[in-house]
Amino acid sequence: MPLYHNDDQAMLADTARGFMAEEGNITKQLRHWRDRNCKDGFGHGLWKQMAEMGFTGMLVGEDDGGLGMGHVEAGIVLEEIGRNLTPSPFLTSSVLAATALKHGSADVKGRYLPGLIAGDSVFAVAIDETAKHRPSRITTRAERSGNGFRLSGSKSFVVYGGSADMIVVAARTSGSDDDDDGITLFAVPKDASGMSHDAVRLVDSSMATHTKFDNVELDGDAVIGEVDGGREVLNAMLLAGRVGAAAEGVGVASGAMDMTVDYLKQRKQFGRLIGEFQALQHRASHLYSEVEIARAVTIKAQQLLDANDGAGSEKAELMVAVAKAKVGRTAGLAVREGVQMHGGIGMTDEYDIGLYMKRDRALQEFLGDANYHTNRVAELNGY
Amino acid sequence: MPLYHNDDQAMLADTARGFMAEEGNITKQLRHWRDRNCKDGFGHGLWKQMAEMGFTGMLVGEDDGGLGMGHVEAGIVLEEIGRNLTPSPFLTSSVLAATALKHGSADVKGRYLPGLIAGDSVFAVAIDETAKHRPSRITTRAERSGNGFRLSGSKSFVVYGGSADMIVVAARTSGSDDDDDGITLFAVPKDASGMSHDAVRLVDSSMATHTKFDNVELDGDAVIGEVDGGREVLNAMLLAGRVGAAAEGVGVASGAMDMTVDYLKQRKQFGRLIGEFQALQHRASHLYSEVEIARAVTIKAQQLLDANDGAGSEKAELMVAVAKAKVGRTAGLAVREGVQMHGGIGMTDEYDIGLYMKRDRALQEFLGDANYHTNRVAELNGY
Amino acid sequence: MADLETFRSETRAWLEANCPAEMREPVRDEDDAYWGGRRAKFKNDAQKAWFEACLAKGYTVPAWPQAYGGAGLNPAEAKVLREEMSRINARPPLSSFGIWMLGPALLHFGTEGQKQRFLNEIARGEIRWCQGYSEPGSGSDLVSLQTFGEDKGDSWVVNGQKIWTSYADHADWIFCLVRTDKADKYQGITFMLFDMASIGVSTKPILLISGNSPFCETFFDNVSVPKSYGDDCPAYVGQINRGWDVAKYLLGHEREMISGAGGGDRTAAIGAVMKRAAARTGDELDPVLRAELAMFDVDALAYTAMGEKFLDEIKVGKAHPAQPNMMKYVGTELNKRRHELMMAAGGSRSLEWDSEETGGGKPSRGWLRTKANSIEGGTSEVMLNVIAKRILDLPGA
Amino acid sequence: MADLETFRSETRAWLEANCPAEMREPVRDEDDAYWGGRRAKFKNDAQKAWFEACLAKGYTVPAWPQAYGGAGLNPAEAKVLREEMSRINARPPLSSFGIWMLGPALLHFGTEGQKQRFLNEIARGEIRWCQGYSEPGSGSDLVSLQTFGEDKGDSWVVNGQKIWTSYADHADWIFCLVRTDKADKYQGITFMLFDMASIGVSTKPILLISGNSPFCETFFDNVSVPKSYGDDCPAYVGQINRGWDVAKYLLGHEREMISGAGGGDRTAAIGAVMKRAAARTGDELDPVLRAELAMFDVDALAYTAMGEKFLDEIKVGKAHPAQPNMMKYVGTELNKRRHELMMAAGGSRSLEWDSEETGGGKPSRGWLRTKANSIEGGTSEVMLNVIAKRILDLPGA
Repeated sequence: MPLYHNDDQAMLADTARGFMAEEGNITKQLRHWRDRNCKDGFGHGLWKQMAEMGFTGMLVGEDDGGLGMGHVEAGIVLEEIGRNLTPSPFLTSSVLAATALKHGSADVKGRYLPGLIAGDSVFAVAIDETAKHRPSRITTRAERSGNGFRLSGSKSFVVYGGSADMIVVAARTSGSDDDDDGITLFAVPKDASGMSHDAVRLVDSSMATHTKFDNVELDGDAVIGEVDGGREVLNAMLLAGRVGAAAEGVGVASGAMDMTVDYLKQRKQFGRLIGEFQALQHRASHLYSEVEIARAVTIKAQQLLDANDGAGSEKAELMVAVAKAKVGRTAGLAVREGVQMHGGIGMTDEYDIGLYMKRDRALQEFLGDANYHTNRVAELNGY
Repeated sequence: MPLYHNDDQAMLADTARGFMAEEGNITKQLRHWRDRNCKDGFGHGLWKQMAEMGFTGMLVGEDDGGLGMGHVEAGIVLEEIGRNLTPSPFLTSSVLAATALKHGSADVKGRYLPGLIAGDSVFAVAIDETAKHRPSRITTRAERSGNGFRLSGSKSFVVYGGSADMIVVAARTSGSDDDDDGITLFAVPKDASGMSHDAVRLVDSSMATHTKFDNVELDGDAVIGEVDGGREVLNAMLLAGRVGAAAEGVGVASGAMDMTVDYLKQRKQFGRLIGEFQALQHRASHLYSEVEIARAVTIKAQQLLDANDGAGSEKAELMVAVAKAKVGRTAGLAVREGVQMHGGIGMTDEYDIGLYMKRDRALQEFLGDANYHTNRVAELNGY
Repeated sequence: MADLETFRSETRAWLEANCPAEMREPVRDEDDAYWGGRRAKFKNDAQKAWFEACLAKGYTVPAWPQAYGGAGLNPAEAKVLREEMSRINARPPLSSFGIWMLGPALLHFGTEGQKQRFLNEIARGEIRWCQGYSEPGSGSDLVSLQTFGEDKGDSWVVNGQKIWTSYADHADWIFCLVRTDKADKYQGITFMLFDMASIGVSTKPILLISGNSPFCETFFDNVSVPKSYGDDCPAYVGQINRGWDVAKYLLGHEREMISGAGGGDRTAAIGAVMKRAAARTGDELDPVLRAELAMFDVDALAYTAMGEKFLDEIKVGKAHPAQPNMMKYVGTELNKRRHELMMAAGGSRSLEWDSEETGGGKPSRGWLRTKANSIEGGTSEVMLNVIAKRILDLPGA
Repeated sequence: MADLETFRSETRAWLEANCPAEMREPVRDEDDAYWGGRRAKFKNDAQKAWFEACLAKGYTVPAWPQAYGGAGLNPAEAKVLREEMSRINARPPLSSFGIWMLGPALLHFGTEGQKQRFLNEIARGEIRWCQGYSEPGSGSDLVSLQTFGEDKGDSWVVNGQKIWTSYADHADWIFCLVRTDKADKYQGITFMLFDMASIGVSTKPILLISGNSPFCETFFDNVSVPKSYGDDCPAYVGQINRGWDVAKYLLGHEREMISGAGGGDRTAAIGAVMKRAAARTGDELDPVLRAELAMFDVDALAYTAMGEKFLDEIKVGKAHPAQPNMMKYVGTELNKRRHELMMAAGGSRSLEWDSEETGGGKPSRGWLRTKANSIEGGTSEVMLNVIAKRILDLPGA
């Protein structure tokens, strides 16, 4: 498959770009909800609009009422979300949770997918337990209790956890903390008793929770996939989320770069446009190269995942790690160069470039930063 | 102590700079011996002259006929050696071996120091056993045999090993390969039977050997320091050698930078001196900053070593590692920028800038490269 | 030397007796320091006691002459005092742009009358100053500034706008670059001093990405500035139309100060701190992050040595006069990198913006704050230009 | 598609039957390839057999029309052939600047007569070409070249000096930029073709830091170049004084070629190889080196994806015309970094200059060779200028 968008994808990209620029732009969404100190951190109206566009269920199979599209398509939407810094539960709901739900029973699917597709529901995922992404270590425990389970433990960095109608929780049902086996995924409903959230606003104005599970009683049908066999589903979910985060990161990097290159063409100092200064030109050219490459490897990873129906071949796993690492470093470079080249006004809240820096920082951290994934690339390559 | 040269040191620096530029320059030494395919890789005549200048014995105590100077002074000579790419056994003989001999018996000192001071002898050190610097692992074994020892094993990267009148060899007299204890240093004379050299020319035209010890019989008085207690002497020797290599590296970096900045002021392209191009200016300014910092931390490390009589306080050990790492990265940057900014002619053997690149590469590797010492900094800091 | 040791032991004893425990903790942020001024309030008794003890000894400005409110310490004594204060982590008793910036300009360019009046006020913390340099169209290219003072004989009428005036909303007076001759770019600027309470001065805080507002936009609408404040006390520093000389001197001084502020070597290396922080949550450093921290620590420790060398050389006039530009460039870039690494090591916890656990988002706000380091006081790009021109003597730089 | 699969299986079978085992090993260095030309000699029978087999199929230049010695493959077929050759590591049967550079220029700008003659000679490996572009004073600023061809009616008399002429001492003919109008910088250059055996041509190899001499200085002392080599076969490509158009086209093509030569993803990532190499001597990678290798592998694998995307987009005309400059910039900088890391991982052994164990210093000589990557074919600085101007549309670039 050629590494560019086919005609359908190109059309989707046009649509998504226009829609997100119009409805998801910084003024209408990020600043709007932020300045109102919105407790959700995103707009439900836009979420509903995204449902009308068909975005919310794009990864859901056609049999289940979705569009049955792939990660290339989801990535197209995510890049525009990134470019516009649109606060949206799309990544957690329509990519991460939706990927988990693929492995759910008809019952679980029936309970949650219609709401997602209609834009009525929002989902979150609870994986990390410390401040860094360590999915190999799951200590939150779910013990058999009657026909169901009793869940205890705590999770952090649950993005949009406070607004979620359902949270996919990775818990240990057997084995010890670092075991690969013995993981089970649960769909924990909003109103589960014993679940409590400590909500925190993050640097990018998004909301996350530290979530505690204190003997939360769950029905047996809250299980997604196999009991004790959740690692595979978790991995599929992580791969989907990481390549999605990479796509969003490409959007953040692109948006920051475009804004900065525009500024270089407007701002004068020493009687010249600052874009005439060769040192800045070379840095901008270097940044352009990195962004192009980051985009290319992200598409590569998306295609590899799609080719394998999201299950993650060895090669797909490697390229997802490469993509998340490369995009991480590139977006970091883009926002740092962006703020520096904007000079003083880049430090002000009034200009948008700083918002890119903040969003990048949070996105960077989500599902493993560039250091984590660089290390993974070494491990996957056997060194 | 202020971090600059005192009056005596400044005078020594003037003298050393003049002398090395006159007698040790690239035409008279490096190219001269290289183009004649000299088996020593350096000139004995210059070595004798350096003795007359008092350089060869500068680290040797006054009681032993030397000048009793410190690492700041040795570093002054080494920086000029670096700047002129002078092939010289100064670092191996007057710094490394001389530091080991400080711990030798009167007998060992009497056997070797006069020749060093007079510029009649040249010494080498044999530490590494693999292609990378791994002084914590010593597998070459010396076993008691009569009144002496029998040495077996092999060493690589023995710089000037083929020309050396004596080689300081780190061998294991007890314990297992990775033990800290159980190391003994030996002064192995040139004519020791059972010692054989496989001589190799290195990229910088210096000579080194892979040296084999096949049941080499050594007298008991070949021991330097205590039997089984050689680790401390080895460490002192390594610290001296590393800070010396750092000083030489500062010279290499400085020489490459100066040559490059000069070139930027002469070469025209697109109707302008290339030094007018801002992108090159910024890179040159950055390089200048790095070289200044590399020099500063090297002096700091020298002073710390001197303050402690070379024994290596915790702080000195840390700063020596910092210096070797910082100088390594900086000199690497200097020679890469140097060749690139020279353009095509930088690739030719006729111009000297490529010689700086080659020397840097070999010096970089000697006694641990920037990666090795960066890792050491982490370890010494407890992480 | 013996005198110096005496001075050291006396100083140590004095500090022991006079510096309250609360004043031996690091300043948490800019609001935690004492800035003086007409509207100053002490945060607590310790701050007041410490300030007053220092004031009595001349230790708010220890190296200034006693006649101007200082202690008249010589450089060696001043260093001892710094060392002893640093030993116990003593806070500066008074933070002030008057001390850091205007003072040095007055000491160098001021008339006796100006020194008597303004330096004493600064030393006593009576007047809080702000700096009016940058304008919206004049950032790195400062000399293109447009704020204009029309000559009215005994006074000027000033109109224009400044930006990045630090704490202008809290300041009493401003030292301000004003164009007084439109014909000559460099020799048409006057370094004026005037009261921020003057009619026609207004300020508007700038909200920064860190969520703080340490800077203002400052507007001058027909502000009348008298040319003199009395005998031998003109309202300008240096000569009329020669304010650029004063500004250049101060910019050099500012870069020197910023470059000296890199912190001691206790804080330069961060890898070990990050490892311990991770260990407290049962975590360890990612191997690649560990390598990046180690590379940073090498650079930071080497820079610390450079800082020491630079200060030693400045003392004896050995430092290249443009060296502060290099120190400023490297020091600020390092500090940005330090905070990037601290954010990476801190993970999702350090993303929090206003949680109690993070002291109201200290890690993320601190990280964002550092992004200004390489912009304020001369951008990194300008520093590199200056090094190219003044140190490397590259053509056309 | 079915046809393509047939073509693939036929090609596979043909390669199986015709490509000798010795020709399925990587080319060790430039001397290990077959370059053709008047003085060509095969290194061994395998090389000869492989060349002749390919020649018979038109596979020395598979995508060229059959009329000019090629196989006339369409892009899809050419890709299949490349893939199948790559699958068995088959060497190119013929290495030649005629194939890589002059050929594309002639295909685009040449007359039918030129194509008939020169392309066939190139395809058959009869004439070895070299390129005469750079001059000592004209490196990045190529258009400032001074070699002058004086118009003598039916011929030019060429005087001047070229540098970096690859293998000029082995070449039979040269394609050469010659100034034919001193009044117009860009529109005064002619792209000439002439015999290196002409009277007045001399060459002098340049010894490189790698110890090899792939390039020459080439001197023209009153070299007479006829304006035509017969019917419809002028001695210049394109028009007189319009050689810069040809050169620009070729530079773009060269960058495309260099950027495509980054190697497949089998060799892009080097960390695992370095670890195994260390393990063979009982050693392991330094942790910081490991991290640097991992960071490199991320960049290299990402660049491989970019290369794939770039080639896919070129095929359908989606790539920005200046994109090859980006590919060239990143690819060459990556390759330099790759060799730096290989040297670091190789340690002291890789420093050896002429030992048998290192195949005569392959690691160090190879490393030094890569330093030219970011200079030849347009420096990295020029590439960045071009991106700034043509892609980012920055002012004054």
